[in-house]
Amino acid sequence: MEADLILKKLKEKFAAVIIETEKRSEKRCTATIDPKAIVKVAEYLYKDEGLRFIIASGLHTRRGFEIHYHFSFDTSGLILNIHVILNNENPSIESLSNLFNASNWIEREIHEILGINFINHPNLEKLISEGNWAEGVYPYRKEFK
Amino acid sequence: MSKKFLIPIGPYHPLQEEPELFKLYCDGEIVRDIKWETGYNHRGIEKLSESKTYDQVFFLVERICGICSTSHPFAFANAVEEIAAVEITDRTKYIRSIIGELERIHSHLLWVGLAGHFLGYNTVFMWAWKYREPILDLFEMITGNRNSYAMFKVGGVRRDIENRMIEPVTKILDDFKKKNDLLTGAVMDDPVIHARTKGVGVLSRQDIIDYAAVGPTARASGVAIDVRRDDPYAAYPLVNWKVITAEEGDVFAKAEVRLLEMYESISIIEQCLQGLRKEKEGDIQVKVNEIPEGIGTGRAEAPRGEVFHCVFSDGSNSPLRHKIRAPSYSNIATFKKSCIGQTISDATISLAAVDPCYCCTERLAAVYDSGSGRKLYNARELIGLSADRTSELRNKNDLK
Amino acid sequence: MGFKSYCFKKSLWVFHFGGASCNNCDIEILDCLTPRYDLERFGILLVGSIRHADVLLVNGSINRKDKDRLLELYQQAPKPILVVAIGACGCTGGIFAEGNTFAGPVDKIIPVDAYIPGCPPKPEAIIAGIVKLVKSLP
Amino acid sequence: MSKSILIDLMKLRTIMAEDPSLELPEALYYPTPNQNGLKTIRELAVFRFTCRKCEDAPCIAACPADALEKDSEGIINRHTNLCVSCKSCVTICPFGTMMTDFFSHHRNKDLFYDLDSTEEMEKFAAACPPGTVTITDSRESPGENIFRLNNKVLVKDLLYKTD
Amino acid sequence: MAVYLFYFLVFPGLIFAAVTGAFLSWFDRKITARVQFRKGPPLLQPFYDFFKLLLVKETILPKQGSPFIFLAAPVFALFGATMSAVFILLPLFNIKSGFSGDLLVIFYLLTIPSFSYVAGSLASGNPLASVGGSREMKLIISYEMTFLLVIAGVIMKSSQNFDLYSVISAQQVSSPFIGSISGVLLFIVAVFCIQAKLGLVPFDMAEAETEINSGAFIEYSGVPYALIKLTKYIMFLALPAFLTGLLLNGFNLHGINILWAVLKLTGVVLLLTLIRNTNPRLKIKQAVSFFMIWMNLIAVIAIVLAYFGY
Amino acid sequence: MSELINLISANAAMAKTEYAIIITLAAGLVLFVIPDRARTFKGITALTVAVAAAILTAGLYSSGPQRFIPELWNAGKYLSLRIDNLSTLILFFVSLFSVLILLYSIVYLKGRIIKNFYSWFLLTLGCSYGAAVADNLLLFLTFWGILGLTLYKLIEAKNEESSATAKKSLILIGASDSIMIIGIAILWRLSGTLNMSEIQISTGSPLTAVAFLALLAGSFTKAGAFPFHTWVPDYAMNAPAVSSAYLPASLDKLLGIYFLARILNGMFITGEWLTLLLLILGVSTIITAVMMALIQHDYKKLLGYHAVSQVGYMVLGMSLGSVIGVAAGLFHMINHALYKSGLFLSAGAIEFRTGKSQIDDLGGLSRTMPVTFAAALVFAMSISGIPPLNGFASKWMIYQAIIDFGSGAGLANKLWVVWLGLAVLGSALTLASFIKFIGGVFLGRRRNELDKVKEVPALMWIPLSLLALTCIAFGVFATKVVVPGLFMPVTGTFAFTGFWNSGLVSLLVIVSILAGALIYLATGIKKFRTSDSFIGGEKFHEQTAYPTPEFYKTFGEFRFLSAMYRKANEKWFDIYDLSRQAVLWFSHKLSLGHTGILSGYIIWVLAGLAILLLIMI
Ligand code: SF4
Ligand code: SF4
Ligand code: SF4
Ligand code: SF4
Ligand code: SF4
Ligand code: SF4
Ligand code: SF4
Ligand code: SF4
Repeated sequence: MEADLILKKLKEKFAAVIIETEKRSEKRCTATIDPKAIVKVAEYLYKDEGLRFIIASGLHTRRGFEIHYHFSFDTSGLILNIHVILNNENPSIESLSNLFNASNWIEREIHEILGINFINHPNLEKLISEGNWAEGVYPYRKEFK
Repeated sequence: MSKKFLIPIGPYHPLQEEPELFKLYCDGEIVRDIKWETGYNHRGIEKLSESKTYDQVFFLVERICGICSTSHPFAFANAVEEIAAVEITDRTKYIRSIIGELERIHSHLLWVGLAGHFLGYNTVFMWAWKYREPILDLFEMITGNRNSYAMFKVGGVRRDIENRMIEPVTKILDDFKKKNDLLTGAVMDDPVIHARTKGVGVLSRQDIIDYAAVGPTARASGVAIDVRRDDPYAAYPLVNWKVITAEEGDVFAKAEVRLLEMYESISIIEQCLQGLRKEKEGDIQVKVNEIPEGIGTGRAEAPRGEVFHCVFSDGSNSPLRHKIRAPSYSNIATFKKSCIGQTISDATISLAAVDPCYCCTERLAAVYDSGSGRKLYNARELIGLSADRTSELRNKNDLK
Repeated sequence: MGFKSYCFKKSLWVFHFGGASCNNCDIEILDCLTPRYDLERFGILLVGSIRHADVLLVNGSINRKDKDRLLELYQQAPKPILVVAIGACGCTGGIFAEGNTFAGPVDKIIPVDAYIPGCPPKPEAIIAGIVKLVKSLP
Repeated sequence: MSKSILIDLMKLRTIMAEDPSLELPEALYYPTPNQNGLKTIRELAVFRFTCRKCEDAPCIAACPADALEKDSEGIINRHTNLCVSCKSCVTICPFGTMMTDFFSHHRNKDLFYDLDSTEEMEKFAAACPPGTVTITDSRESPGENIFRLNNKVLVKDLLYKTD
Repeated sequence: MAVYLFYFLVFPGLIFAAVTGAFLSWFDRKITARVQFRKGPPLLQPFYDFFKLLLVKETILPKQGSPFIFLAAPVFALFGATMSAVFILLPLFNIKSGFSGDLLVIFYLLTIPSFSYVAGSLASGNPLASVGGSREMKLIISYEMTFLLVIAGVIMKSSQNFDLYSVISAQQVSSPFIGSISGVLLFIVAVFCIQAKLGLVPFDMAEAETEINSGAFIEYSGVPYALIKLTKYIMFLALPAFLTGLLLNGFNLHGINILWAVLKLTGVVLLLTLIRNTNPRLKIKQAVSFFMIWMNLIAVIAIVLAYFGY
Repeated sequence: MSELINLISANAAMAKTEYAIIITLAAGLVLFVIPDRARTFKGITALTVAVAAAILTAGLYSSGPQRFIPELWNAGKYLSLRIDNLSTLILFFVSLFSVLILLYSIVYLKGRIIKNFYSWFLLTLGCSYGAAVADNLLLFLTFWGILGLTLYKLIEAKNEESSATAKKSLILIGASDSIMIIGIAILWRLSGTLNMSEIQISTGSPLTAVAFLALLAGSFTKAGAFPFHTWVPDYAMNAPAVSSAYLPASLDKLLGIYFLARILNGMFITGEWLTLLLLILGVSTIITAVMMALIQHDYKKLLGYHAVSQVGYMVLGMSLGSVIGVAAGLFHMINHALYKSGLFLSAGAIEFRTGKSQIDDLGGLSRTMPVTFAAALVFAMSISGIPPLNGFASKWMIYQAIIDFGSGAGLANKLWVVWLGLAVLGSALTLASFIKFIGGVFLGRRRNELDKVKEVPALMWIPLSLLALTCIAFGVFATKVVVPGLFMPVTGTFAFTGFWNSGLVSLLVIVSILAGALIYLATGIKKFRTSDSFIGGEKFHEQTAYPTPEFYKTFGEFRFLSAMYRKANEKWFDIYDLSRQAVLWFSHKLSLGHTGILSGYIIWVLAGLAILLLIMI
């Protein structure tokens, strides 16, 4: 499956929630979507299209908290990033861990380093910060001028 | 009616070299639940990476883990080169692949040895590690170091494998192949190993998909994913090889996959060496001036599975955000599936089967005697020891 | 040189504490036990319990979580115990010294008897370091 | 063409001379597609105005990392990815063009005013000492010593020319 | 009285058994190293280890658990080992004394060390030690009957005599018991039992370093650990010697035969070492069924064969 | 009065016996009148009486075997008594245990109410004396029957479970009594006498075999041997520790095995097949019970199963038929009574202080209850047969007997390896389950809530220590003093075929303990440091305590064994539950309506007597 094809399919199915798409190369593309639709989109990708969840990257920018969910389509080597932007105050998003276990840890980790709340996560305990830094400290958050 | 009791494995436990705490909730000897406590090894690499330049990041990611100290730079280079849109030279590709595959061999051997050690089979441990030494010698010959080779940079590699090295490398590899046959036989045919590993720690296809496990862990359960083939990079599209899979998903299958992969690696290296002969010597770098703003995702197949790096660049000389996903991150989570319901002994080998790894460049001056503060050995002497050995090796193989 | 310290020197059992390391040092330590280097010929054994340890090999940068454990282990070790800091990380914090969880190189936490620098130090360097340490004992 | 920002470097220099503790805000702008890398307006300005554009540039020769290059106009361009911040260039440059603070190890776009957006542009102007930075419609006018640094930024300074 | 104390403390008891055992344990380590292409420890290594633990190292008592039993267990273990060594070695050296080498008594004495380890491990209050203890105990249960069957087989072969003197003389008069099919089978079974009793791979699950640190001994340090080492050295002599007495017609200490005796003993140790270096550790469950089913079966077959005179 | 003195001087032994029986029975009855509030007073009275009786019976020791028909009542042949070395042995130990247990009960029972405990206790004592000396089977049966009743009364009916247990014990014992009655009837038919000393028949014909088996059932039920053992563990779990220590652990064993000795070595001449049967029952008792003990979580129930399993060794010894076998069986019986009642008393002490009955809830009591711990350790080591304690000595004798037995020609003889193997396996399993008991209760990590636990009062630990010392003494002096002194008179002299110099070895134990202490002292025990457990550097966690009851789970994982355990839990092997339906139906008919279990029992016995009379006439 090539980048164009999957982006087209996404646009067809989720026209309402797709904010922007970008194709960087034949094997790399990004779709920015409305955070509320993340579970639906992920479910579609995982169950219907058989994509594998690699990891999610969370980062803090001026635009707010951004998460890139990286999905891999192993037969063609495609990496699709599902990109969401969360607002700066009280960032939260629906967890994917009920869909697949692979996202369990990373969501916990993002929760620890950035303070993003994952709704319905089965167990949002500390993963790495225990003893390493205090509750309420989010080392990957930034102060912007 | 019986309560569950906790057996801690770790954090500083001879099962793992690295600190990690597994809490096995046991009922008698049966593991009923498993919990992790991590963070013992948290070094904030992703954060550190944001404060280093791209060139420095290579040294940092190399030290995510010493065992696959090439996979991470590999994936990182892939990611950054994607942003910078550079195409590296063929010679670079071959060199990168050779290093990557040598590393796979040394890592798999290391695993076989450790697995033997976990099983209390120290002979296998010693043998595997003995046979691993020539591979480390190769590394030392090529890169000057046994681990953490410092070979990669954006757009190329730092050192060339000169054509005069090809001969001795092939020789050592041939030697190694014979020994590997011996070891493979010893492991695959031992009935007691069969008894200890077959049917133990089984992961089904569905578990693999659910946990998104990668590498030999996935391949041993019949999920044939291998980044080298799926999303080809470096010299892998240029050589012939095949993806090894097994169906059983148990510890033995994982061992089998790893043992057979070593043969593939050897063949890849041989083909790459052939490839090198054709290329021009010294053509190992493309100059990359600037890293533009953008996102780059790079992958590489480490011995343990897919390494994934996602680099967000804002155009400066260091990453804005650098997300690293090591294979063990996905694979360790499968313990929950593979260990529960097994005995403690099985649980430990199941843990080991995934080849978990949780995981460093300033050099300090001296060995001190704490009492007197007297210097016993200074840095130069110690490093000198290492250097002597490197040159000895090179001399032995008529290089220089 | 008394009989006691002679025996002590001839029979050093090491316990390996891997802090937040990159594994390389860990592996090189194990490597010392393997056929090529064979530390056992000096009577050195790797043990699984801190109670049996004579030498505490510490490698890796120590993060905050490790710090308490390291102190605890040092406390639990039967004296006399020698502490050897291995690798750049153990000696200074190495590449991770600026990390946000770094809690100080080993010697800030417990007294260190010997430093073996290198990233990772080669097995020869580790052995040479330990042998020097042993020679320096009274 | 929309509004540009005009930085009066001459005025700024006098103000800074009066009050050495003055902290200036920094801003950046990606001038052209082939000029990537995070560089401040100041660095760009310095290379354009202060640098003597030496014929056989000692800085380029000194750089151990091949990070310095002259572009077609003869203006020095420092490739951020290659520069290892060794500051050899600083030492070698006979005119003090190179400044040590160009080479801070790590820069993050988020910490600068990004002149891409008008809003930020205004903020930047407000943050600077009064009168030094203005937002104008005016164009390059070498007579007034106003030169265009790039399509968003005008700089008022004495331009050093080789010929 | 004094002569008994001499038997017990000096020869062939504590000191003799410990020194010989220490050399045997060095032999074991050396062979292991050789199998693994290593050089191995120096000859006096066991002594360095022992004296270091005894004289140099600090002893740490458990905060949890029972310090008294913790300290008493190694002493009791040492007693058991020494006592059994005396019972075994006196007949072997053909010294007539009050200790008569009653097989049943030896059998029971030989369980004392294991039993003491278990008690000590429990007294340490360490959960990993408890796991080790429980495994050791399960192992005892498994091999105990098997070991007894071996002894029963020997008793049968020596026509219902069950003292080591008679067993040895019965063999020296005719031929060693191992010279028959049943003898060979018994020997095989006995070797495995001894392997388990010595806690060597594949039956070292009670001290599995990589699973439960050092298992039963995790909390021991300093002096008590030195005593445990000593016990192990003694057992390293006592058990192979016992086997020599049971099936290999004991020692004959005249002239060149002394060499034979030494060869027999080291031969048995060599066999044990080779087994331990060519096998991974079994799981406790596998060990249990190994003894309970297979070894018992072989032992029973051997006994039936012995009954019919094979 | 003068008549009494006359009697004593004329026939001292008999008189002493009679008085012992009468004063205990009478005192027991009198104590019924005194309200339970004056418990301590009752206790002291009972103790005085028991001591008096003990002195009386102890005096019998040297009197030698004799048989008499007491003139006092002149009740003819039905009241004949017999005193021989076996009876005196039993009498002596019955007294010993009664006194020690009474001593213990005075404090132990302060907090609990068992109605008329001391009365029933004394009645039990009296009847035990009676049963041990009765020569006439009917007289014997009467005492024997009453013992079943007192057993029932000595358990407090505090809840459903305990009353069910009481019922179960009563019915099993009652049923076995009636079976015995039938056996006795047949015996009478065959031999025409009811005096044990006069009966001697061989078990050749089916009828004699039936009679033998009927009597065997009685003895097995009382002693608690497979398959009639099932009441013992339940009783042990639900009855107060003193009752368990008193009856199932000591007196019932003494009497049960006593009777077994009588029927095996006097009344019947057993054939090969019956020996084989007995041996099979013996080893089954050992193995089944110990396997069950292995998986128990309740320490009293665990002890209960051991009370069963050890019987197997006695049966084994007895049924071998050799002198040494019988002596070994008897020796083991005495040893067992010593350590098992000791164990029950220790269990009582633990329960007294902690109120917990599950091993899981306990741990680390060795520091807070050192005396109890030391005693329990001695008992546990004895029962597991650790040299040089008494348990080892008697087991060692049994093994010797088995090996000797092996040189015989019968099928049972040829299978000696089986008996020996299983006996040793049983011994290993016993060791295992006692490791669990000692480890779980006394060693390991103490739970916080147990921090305040104290040692029990002196009146409780004194009997415990006495028992423990006896255990040690019996072990140390086994070959030189105890066996020749106590058992050879009963069985006749024999020579050991093995070599075990317990005294010497014991001495060496002391030497090694001293040497050990010396080493520790010399190397500076003062400087020993304490530190928390090493578990990989983590701080200790409440949860990490690995419970000893989990020890043997592995065994339960074998498919065969797990099925067995499941079935056992479903009471598939419980003869009581199997026959309950039938028996209840039967007793229902006999009691003319379900009027309660006691009346049912009485009717049982009456019905049995009726049948007996019918046969006799
Ligand atoms: S996967 Fe493991 S071995 Fe590989 S780099 Fe990561 S931590 Fe190291
Ligand atoms: S010193 Fe280097 S090799 Fe050792 S742990 Fe640190 S980074 Fe790794
Ligand atoms: S000198 Fe050392 S720390 Fe500095 S850049 Fe070079 S390697 Fe890094
Ligand atoms: S410091 Fe020396 S040994 Fe280390 S990398 Fe540089 S040249 Fe090599
Ligand atoms: S920077 Fe300095 S040396 Fe370089 S060209 Fe400009 S003036 Fe010349
Ligand atoms: S500071 Fe950068 S540009 Fe200047 S000489 Fe060094 S590497 Fe080159
Ligand atoms: S700091 Fe100095 S020596 Fe180092 S690279 Fe820069 S100019 Fe060269
Ligand atoms: S003042 Fe500037 S030019 Fe002069 S030596 Fe320092 S850095 Fe170099």
